[in-house]
Amino acid sequence: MQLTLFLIFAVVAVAGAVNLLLQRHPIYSALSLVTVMGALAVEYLLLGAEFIAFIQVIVYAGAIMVLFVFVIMVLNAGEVASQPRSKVAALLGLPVLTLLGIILVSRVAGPFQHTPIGLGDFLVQTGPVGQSLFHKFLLPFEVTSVLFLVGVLGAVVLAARREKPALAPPPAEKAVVAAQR
Amino acid sequence: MVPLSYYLALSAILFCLGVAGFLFKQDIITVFISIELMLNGVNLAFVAFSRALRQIDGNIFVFFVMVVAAAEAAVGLAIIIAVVRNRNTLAVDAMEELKD
Amino acid sequence: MDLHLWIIPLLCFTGFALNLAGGRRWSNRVAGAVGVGFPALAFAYALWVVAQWPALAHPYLEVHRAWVQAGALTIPFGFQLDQLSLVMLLIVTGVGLLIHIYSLGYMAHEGGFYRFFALLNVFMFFMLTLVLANNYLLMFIGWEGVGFASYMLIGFYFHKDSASRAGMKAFVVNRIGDFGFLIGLFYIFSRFGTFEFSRLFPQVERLPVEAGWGGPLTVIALLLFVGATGKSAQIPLYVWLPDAMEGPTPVSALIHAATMVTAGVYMVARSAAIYDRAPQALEVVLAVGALTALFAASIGLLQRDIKKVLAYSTISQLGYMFMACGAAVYGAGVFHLMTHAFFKGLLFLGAGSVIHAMGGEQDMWKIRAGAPGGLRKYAPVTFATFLIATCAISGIPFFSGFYSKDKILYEVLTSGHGSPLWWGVGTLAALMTSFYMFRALFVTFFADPAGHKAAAKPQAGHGDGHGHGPHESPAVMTVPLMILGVLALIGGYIGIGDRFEHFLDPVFATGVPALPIHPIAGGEMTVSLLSVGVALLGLLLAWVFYLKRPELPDQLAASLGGLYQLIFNKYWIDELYGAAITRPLAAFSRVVLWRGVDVGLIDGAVNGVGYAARGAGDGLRRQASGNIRSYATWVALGAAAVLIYMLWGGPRV
Amino acid sequence: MNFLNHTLNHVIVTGMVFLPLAGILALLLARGDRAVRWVALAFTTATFLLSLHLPFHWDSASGGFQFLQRHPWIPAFHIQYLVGVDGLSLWLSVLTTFLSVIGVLVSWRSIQKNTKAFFILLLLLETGMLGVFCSLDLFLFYTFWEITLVPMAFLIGIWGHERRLYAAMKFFLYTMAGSVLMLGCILWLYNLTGTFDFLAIKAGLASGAFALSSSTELWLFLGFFIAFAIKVPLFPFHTWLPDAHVEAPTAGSVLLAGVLLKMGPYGMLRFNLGLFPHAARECSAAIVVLGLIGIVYGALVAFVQPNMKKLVAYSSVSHMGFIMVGVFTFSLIGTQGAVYQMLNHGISTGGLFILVGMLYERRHTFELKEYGGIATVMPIYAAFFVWMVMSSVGLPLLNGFVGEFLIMVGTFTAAVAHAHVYAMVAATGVIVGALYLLHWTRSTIWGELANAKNKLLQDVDGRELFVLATLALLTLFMGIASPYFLNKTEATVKAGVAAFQPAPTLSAHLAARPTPTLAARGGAQ
Amino acid sequence: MSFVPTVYYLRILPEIVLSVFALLIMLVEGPARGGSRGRRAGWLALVGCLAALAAVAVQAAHPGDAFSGMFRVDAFTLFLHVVLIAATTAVVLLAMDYLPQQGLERGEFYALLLFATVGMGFMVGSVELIMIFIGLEISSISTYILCGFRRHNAQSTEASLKYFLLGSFATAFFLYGIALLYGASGTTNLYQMAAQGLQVSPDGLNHTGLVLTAAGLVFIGLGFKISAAPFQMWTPDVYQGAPALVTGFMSAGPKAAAFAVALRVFYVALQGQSAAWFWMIWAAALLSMCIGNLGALLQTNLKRMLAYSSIAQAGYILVAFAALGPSGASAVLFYLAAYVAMNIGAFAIISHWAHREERYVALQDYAGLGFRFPWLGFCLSIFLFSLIGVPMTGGFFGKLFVFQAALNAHLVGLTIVALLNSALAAYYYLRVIVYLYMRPQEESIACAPFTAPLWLAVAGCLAATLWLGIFPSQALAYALKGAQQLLR
Repeated sequence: MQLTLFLIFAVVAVAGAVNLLLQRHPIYSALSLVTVMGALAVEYLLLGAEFIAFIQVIVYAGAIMVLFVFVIMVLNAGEVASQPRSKVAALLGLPVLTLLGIILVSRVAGPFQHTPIGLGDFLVQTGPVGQSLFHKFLLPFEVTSVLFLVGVLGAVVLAARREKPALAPPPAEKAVVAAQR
Repeated sequence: MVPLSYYLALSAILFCLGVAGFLFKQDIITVFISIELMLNGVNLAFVAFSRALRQIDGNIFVFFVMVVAAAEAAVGLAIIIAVVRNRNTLAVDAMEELKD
Repeated sequence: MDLHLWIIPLLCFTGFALNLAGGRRWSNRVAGAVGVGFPALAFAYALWVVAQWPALAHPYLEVHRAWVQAGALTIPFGFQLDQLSLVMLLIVTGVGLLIHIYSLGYMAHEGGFYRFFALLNVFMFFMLTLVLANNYLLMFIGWEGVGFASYMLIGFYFHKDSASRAGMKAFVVNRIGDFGFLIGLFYIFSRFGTFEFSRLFPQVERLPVEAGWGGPLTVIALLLFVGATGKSAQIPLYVWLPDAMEGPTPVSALIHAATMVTAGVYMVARSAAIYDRAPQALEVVLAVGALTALFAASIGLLQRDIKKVLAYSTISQLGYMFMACGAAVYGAGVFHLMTHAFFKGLLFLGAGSVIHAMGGEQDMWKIRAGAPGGLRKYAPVTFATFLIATCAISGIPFFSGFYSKDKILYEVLTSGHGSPLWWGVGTLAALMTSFYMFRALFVTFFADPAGHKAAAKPQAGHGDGHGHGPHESPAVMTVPLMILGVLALIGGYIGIGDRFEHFLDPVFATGVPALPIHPIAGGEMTVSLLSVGVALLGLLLAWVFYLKRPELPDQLAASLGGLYQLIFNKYWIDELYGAAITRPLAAFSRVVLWRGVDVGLIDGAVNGVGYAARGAGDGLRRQASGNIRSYATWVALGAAAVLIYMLWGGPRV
Repeated sequence: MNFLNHTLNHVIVTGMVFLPLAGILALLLARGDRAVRWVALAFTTATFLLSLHLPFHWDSASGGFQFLQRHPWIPAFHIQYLVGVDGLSLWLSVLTTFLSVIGVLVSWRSIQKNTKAFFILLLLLETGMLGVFCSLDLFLFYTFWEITLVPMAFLIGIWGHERRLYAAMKFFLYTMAGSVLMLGCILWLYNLTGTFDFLAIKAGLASGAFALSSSTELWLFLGFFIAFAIKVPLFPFHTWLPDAHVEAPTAGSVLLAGVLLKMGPYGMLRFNLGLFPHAARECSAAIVVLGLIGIVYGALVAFVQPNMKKLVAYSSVSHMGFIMVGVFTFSLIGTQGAVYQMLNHGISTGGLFILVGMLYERRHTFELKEYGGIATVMPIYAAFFVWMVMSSVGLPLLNGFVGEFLIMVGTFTAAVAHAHVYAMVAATGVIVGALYLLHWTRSTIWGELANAKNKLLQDVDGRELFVLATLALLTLFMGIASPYFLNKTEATVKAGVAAFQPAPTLSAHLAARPTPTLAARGGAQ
Repeated sequence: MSFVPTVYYLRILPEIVLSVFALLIMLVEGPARGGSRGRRAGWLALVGCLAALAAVAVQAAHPGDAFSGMFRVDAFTLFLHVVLIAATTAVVLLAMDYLPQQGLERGEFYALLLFATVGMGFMVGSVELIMIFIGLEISSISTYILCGFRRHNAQSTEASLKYFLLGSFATAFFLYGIALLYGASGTTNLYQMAAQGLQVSPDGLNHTGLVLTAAGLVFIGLGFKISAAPFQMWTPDVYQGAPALVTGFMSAGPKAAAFAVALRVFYVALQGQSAAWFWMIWAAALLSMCIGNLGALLQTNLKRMLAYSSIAQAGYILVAFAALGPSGASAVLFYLAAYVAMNIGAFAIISHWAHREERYVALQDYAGLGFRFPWLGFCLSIFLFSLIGVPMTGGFFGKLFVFQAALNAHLVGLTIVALLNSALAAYYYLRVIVYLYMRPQEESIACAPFTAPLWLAVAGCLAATLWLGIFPSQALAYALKGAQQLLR
C-alpha cells in the first residue's frame, strides 16, 4: 500500500519533472513543476510530514508558483526562438549529468536500502512545528524577516517601473587636474 | 514498508532533473524553475531524513528552504524582469555580452 | 742606508700627474719643462744611487707597506737594487731622459704636447717600477703599466684609425702574453707562497735541476716566457710591434726599442734561478729567440718603411737577447740589451730626425726621392749618428753591437745549453741584419745612383710649417743623437773581457753548476771573425744592391717570385691571425653566442615561458564564453569531479 | 665624545638605513626641482658621511657582526628587527651610500620630468639596498630585498629609454621569480628552525642543533642560490641585465650595476655559504663552471655589441663571473678578492655607465656607430674614459686588478678539484676583457671625428668633472691601498671560509713559513 | 514559555544594529525625494556601521552561544565581524562618492549593503547549518540585487542574472550537502557533528560515503561563493558587469564570509574527514591559482582582471586552508583581512576613476594617471603591490603566513606552485602600474573631484594594508586566537 502510493507519486513527480524538461513553453514547465510539487506533497504525507505537505501545496505550489506564472504572463514569455549556443552544455551536459545522477543516487540512497520507513508512526504536525520555530529555531525564524525585507527591496530596486533617471547634472568636473598637482 | 533509499533516490533523481533543466532549457524562466525543482529534490531528502531520524528538525529546514525559495523567487523574478526590459529577450543564451 | 728608491718612479709619476692635471692650460714650454724636468730629476737621482752603490748591501732591499694583502698572500711595495736593476735603472733613466729631450724638438709642433709628455712620464714611472720591483707582482704593475703607456702612445695620433687600432692590437697581444705570465705567477705562488725575489729564489735554489717537461720550475719558466714573448715581441706574439710604429718616433725609440720591449729579457734574466733549473725551458727560449731573430730579420730585408725596418730589426735583436738567455748566459743578453738600447734608440731617433726632415715621410724610397743628392747632405749630424748606429747593429768591429752580439753568438755556439744549429741561425740573421740596415742607410741617405731626379716635393704631412724641404733637425734633437752616437760607439767597451758580465754575475749565480762548454777551435776569435765577415758581407751586398747596381733587387725579386711575395707580405702572419682567430672569434661571438645563445636560446626560453603562459591564458579566455549554461556545465562537471574524487579518489578515512 | 660614539655605535646602522627615508619626507615638502635636487644630495651625502662611521670605528680583529641592534618586531613569528654589519657588508654599505651620492649627482641635469618622484625613488632604493646588506633577520632581509625591486623597476620604467616598459617588466619579473623561491626557502628554514634570526640559524646549523638532511640542504641551497644567481646575474640567468641597463637612466644603471648586482654574491656568501656549506661544496663545481662561462661568454658577447650600454652590461656579466669563481672556490684569498671585486666593479662599471650616460645626454643615442673621435672634442672626457676603462680592464695600480688577481690566485691555490683549470680559464677573461673594452674605446673616443653631429659636443662641466674625478681618484686609491679595505674584511672572510676545511697541502705549506706581519716589515726598513 | 535571555541579543547585537539602521534607511528613503536622496541614507548607513563596530565590542564582552546553540560568539566570529563590518564601512563611504557620480544615488543601496552585512555576520557567527544557509541567502540575495543596481544597464542586469542563476544553482548543491550531512548525523549543529565524528550515524550505519558526498556538495556551494576553481566561471563576467563598487564589495565581503563558513564546516564539522577532503582543497587551490593568474594575464578590463585576480587570491587562501590545523585557519583569517583591505582599496580607486557609466575601466585609460593624481596613484600602487605580495604590505605578510603554514604542513609542491604563481601574478598587477606611471597619457580622461569620504575610505584601506604588513603582530594574535577558538 505504502509502496504503491510511493511508486505512483514518484512516477508522477519524475514524469512531471521530465515534462518540465521537454516542454518548450515556460508556462507548461511551470505547470509541470506544480505537478511535481503536488506529487511531492503526497510523498511528504507518506513520510508523516503533514505540515510540510500542506505548506508545500499552499505556499510553494500555491503562492510561489503563481508568482512564476504571473511573471510569465506579464512578460508574455513564449518559446525562445534562438538557437542553443552552448557547445559545452551540448557536448558535456549529458555525460556529466549521467555521472552526477549515478553518483548521487548510488551514494545518497545506497546506505539506506535497509532503513525502513513505516507509515504513520511518526507525524509532524503544526503544533510541534510552531513550538520548535519559536523555541529552538527562533533565531532563523526572526532572521527570515530580514530575508524578506531584502526580497522586497530587490523587487523595488530592480523591477519597480520608474522613469529612467535623467542623470543628475554631472558633478562639477572642475579642473581636478590642476587641483591635484 | 518503503526503504528510505527509495525516497532518497527519488530526491536525487529530481535534483538531477533540475540540473538537467538548468543545463538544457533555453529560457531564463524555465532555468529558474529548474532550480526550484532542485530545491524540491533537496526538500524531499530533508523530510525523508527527518522521518528516518524521527526528528522534527528536518521539517523545519524544509520550511526555511521554502521561505528562502520564496524570497529568492521574488528577487529572481525581479531580476528577470529587469533583464527583459534591457534585452527584450528571455533566451539564456542571449546573455553573452559579458565575456572574454 | 736608506736610498728611498720609491722616489725615482714617483718623480716620473709626479711629472705625469702635473701634466695631466694642468698641462692643458700650460704653454708647451711649461709642459715640456715639467715633462723633461722630472725624468731629469729621476736620472739625477739614479746617478746619486750609483754613487751610493759601493756602500750598499747587495742586493739592497727596501720594503714598504703592503700593496695587496689577503691571507697568506702579501705583496709589499718593495724595491730591490742589485746589479741587474742598476743597469736597467741607468738605461731607462738615461736613455729615457735623452729621448725626452729629443721629443721637445720632435713634438714641438704637435698637438697634445703636454699629453705626450705626461704619457712618456707615466711610461717611465711604470718602467722604473718594473725594473726596481722586489717582487713579481710589483714587476707586473710595471709590466702592465708600460703596456698601457705603450697603448696610449701608439695611439697618440688617435684620430688616425690605424694608430688606434695598432694601440689596441699592442695591448691585446700583450695581454695574451700576460695571460701566460699570470698563470706563471699563480704557479709560483702556489708552489712557493711568495712573489718576493728575496724569498722566492732562495727556495728555488734549494731545488734540483729538472729533467723533463713536467717539473714545476719548467712549467713556471715556460709560462713566464709566454709573457716575455708578448712584451718582447717574440714569435708568435711579435705582430703588434711593427704596427706600433704608428706612434710618434720618440715613442718607438724609447718604448719599442730601448726599454719596454726589453722587459721580457729583463724578466727572464731576473728569473735566472728558475730558468737555470729548467733546461727544457731554456731550450725553448733559445729556439724561439733564434727563430725570431732570423724570421724578423728576413722580413726586415724587404720593408720599405724606415720605421718598419727598424721595428723588425728590433724584434730580431730581441731574439738575440733571448738566445743569450736561452743559452743561460743572461749577462750577455743584458749586455746586448744595453748596447741595443743605445744603438736602436739612436736609430729610431735618427729615423725620427729623417722623418722630421722630410716632413713626415717614412718610405725610404720616397725620402730618397724627396732629398735630391742624398739626404746626408741636408742632415749631416743625423747621417753620421745613423751611420754609427748602423755599424753598431750590424756588428762592425769596434762598435758597441759588435761586442754584445759577438758574445751572444759565441756563447750560443759553445755553451752547454747552446748548439751549432742555433748559432748558424743567429749568424745568418746577423748577415741579414747587416744587409737590411745598410740597405736602409744607403737608400735613406744616399742619392739614387740611377739618377731618378724626379724630385717629388716633400710632403707636408708632419706637423705644420715643415714643408720647406729637407733640413737638419734642431739642436735639441741632434744633441741627444750625438750623445747616443757616442754611447753606441763606445758602449760595448765595458764588455771587453767580460767585465760587464762579471759585474752581473752575483745576480745570475744561482747555484747551478755550469754545463761543460763545447770547445771550438780558436776560441772566441773564430766566432768573431766569422761574425765580422758576415757583417761585412751584408754591408757589401747592400752596397751592391742599392748603390752600385740598383737594378739588381728588382731582378732578384722577379726571379724569386713567390718567396719574395711571401717575405714582402711578412709571411701573411697578420692575415693568418685575422682569418684564423680574430674574425672567427668575432663572428662566433656575434652569431653563435649573442644571437644564438643569448637572444635565441636563453631569451627564447624565457619568452617561451611567457608565450606559454599567455597561450594558457588565451585558452582560458575562450572558455569564458559568457554563456550561463556553459558555466553551469562547468560547475556540474566540477561537481562530478569533486564527488568522484571524494568518493573514490582520495585516501579513505 | 666617548658617550656620543657609544650611542652612535648602537644606532648607526639603523640611522644609516633609514636616513634616506627621512630624506623622502623632506623631499615631499620640498618645492621646486632645484630644492628637490639639493635635498636629495644633502640626504645622500649625510648618509654617506654617516656610513663612514663604520670603517672608522671598525674592529678589524673581529670576524663577527658589529654595530648590532636587535628589537623584537613580530613576536608571533619570532621576527626581529636585527641589523648589524660585518666585514662582508661593511664596504658594500659604504659603496651603496657613496654610489647613491653619485647617483644623485649624475641625475642632476638628466632628470627633468617628475624630478621629485625620481629622487624619492632613488632614496627609497638606497634604503632598500642598505637594508639588504645590514639586515640579519631573514624576514627583514627579504623585505628589503623586495623593496629594492620596486623603485628600480620604476626608475627604469619611468625615466628609461625607448623600450623601458619591456625592460622594467622583465627586470621585475625575472627577479621576482627568483625571490619567491627564496621566500619559500626562508619559510622552510623557519619551519625547520623556528626562527628568522640569521645568527641563531647559523649557529644552530653549525653546532648541529638544527640538523638538515643533505637533500633538504641541497634544496634550500638551490632556492636561495637561484634568487641570488639571477641577481648576479650568473650565466644563463643574465638576459634581463642588458635590457635593464640599456633602458635604465644613468643613475639607475649605476646603482643597478654598482649595488644591486652585488646583492647576489653578497647573498651567496652570507646565506648559501654561511648556512649550507655542504651543499655549497657539492654544487661548487657546477657554479664555478657557470661563472667561468660567464666570464668568457660575457666578454665575447660584449665584444660584438653595437650598443654601448649593452656592451657595459655584458661586461658586468663577465666581471661578475669572476666574483662567482672567487666565491665558490672557497679560498680565503679568492673570497677576499671576490669581496674586493664587488667594490671594484661597483666603482668601475658605475663609472663606465656614467661616462656612457654623459654621451647620451649629449647625443641621445647609445649606438656605437654614432660615435668615434670623441677625444677630439672632449679631451677631458676622453681621459676619464680611458681611466675608467683601464680600471675595468684591470690595469695594476687601479682597483680592478687587485680583485681579479686575488680571485685568480685564490682560485688557483684553492683546495678544489681542477683549481688550476679554473684559474686559467678565468685568466682568459683578462684577454677578452681587454679586447672588448679597448674595442669600445677605439670606436668611441679614438678615431676620426667623422660624424658631424659630434663636432660640437661640449666637454665635461664642473659637476661632471667632480663626479668623474672622484671616481677616478677612488679607483686609484683602491688600487694602491687595498689592504686598508681588505684588512677590515679579512677576519670575517676567514671565519666564513673556515667552514670549507683548510686546503690540505698549501696551507700547511704556508703555515710552515713565517709570514712577516706588516708591522715587522715596516720596522725592517 | 521561557524568555530569551538578553545576553542572546547582545551576542547578535551587530546584526541587530545593522538591521535597524537598514530599516531606518528604508524608512527615511521612502519619503525622501529630490536632490538629497541617498545622501542622508549614506550618513545613516555610516553611523550604522560605526555603531555596529561598537556593537562588536559589546558582543566581544559576551562570548558564548546564543539561541539554542545557533550562534556562537568567539574570537573567530569577532575577528570576521570586525573585518566584514569594516569592509562595509569602507564601501559605504565609497558609495557616498561613487553613487552620486554615477547618478545612482538611492538609499536602497545602503540598506542592501547593511542587510548583506547582516547576512554575512550570521554566516560567520552561526554554528548551525540552517542558520548559515539563511545568512548565506541574505547576503547572496542582497548581492544579486546590488549587482543589478544599475538596472538600466544591460551589462549590470546581465551580471545580476548570471550571478543569481548560477548562485542559486550552486546554493542548491550546498543545500543538498546540508541535507546529507543532516541525514548522516541527525543534527545540523557543526560542533555536534564534530563531537560525533560523523563516522556512524545515530542509526548505526556507516555513513562515510554519505558524509564525503555531503562534503563535496557543500564545497561546491562554498567554492562557488569564494570563486574557487572549478566553480569560478561566473566571476569575471559578474565582476565586469556589476557596478565597480559592488564588485569591490563582492570580492571582499561575501568571499570572506564564505571562507569563514568553509572553515567552520570543514575544520570543525568535518575535521575527522580531513584526510579525504584535504586533496579536494589542494586541487582547488592549485587550479584556482593557476586559472586565476593565467586568466588575468591578458585582461585589459581592470574589473575583469581583478576578477581573475580574486580567483587567484582565493587559491592562495585555499593553500592555507589545505594546511589544516590552527596555523592554516589563522593564515586564512589573516589573509582574508589583508585581502579585504587591499582589494577594497584597489576597487575604491578604480570605481572612482571609472567615472560616469563606468567609461574608464580599461587599462589604457590609466595611462599617465599616476602622475596626474599622485596620491591616488600612489595608493593604488600600494594596493597593487600588496596584491603582488611586496613586503611591508598586508598582502605580503598574508602570503608569508599562508606559505609558512603550508610548508609547515609539508605542502611543498603546492607552496612552490603558489610561489611561482605569485611571481606570475606580478606581471598583470605590474602592468597596471606600468600604465599608471610609465605610459604617456593619451587622452585626458575626465575625473570627478575627490570627496572626503573617498579619501577616508582609501586612507583607511591604505592604513590597514600597511598596518597588516608592517606591524601585523596584533592582527596575527587575533587571527591565531580566532583559529584556536574555532577548533576548540
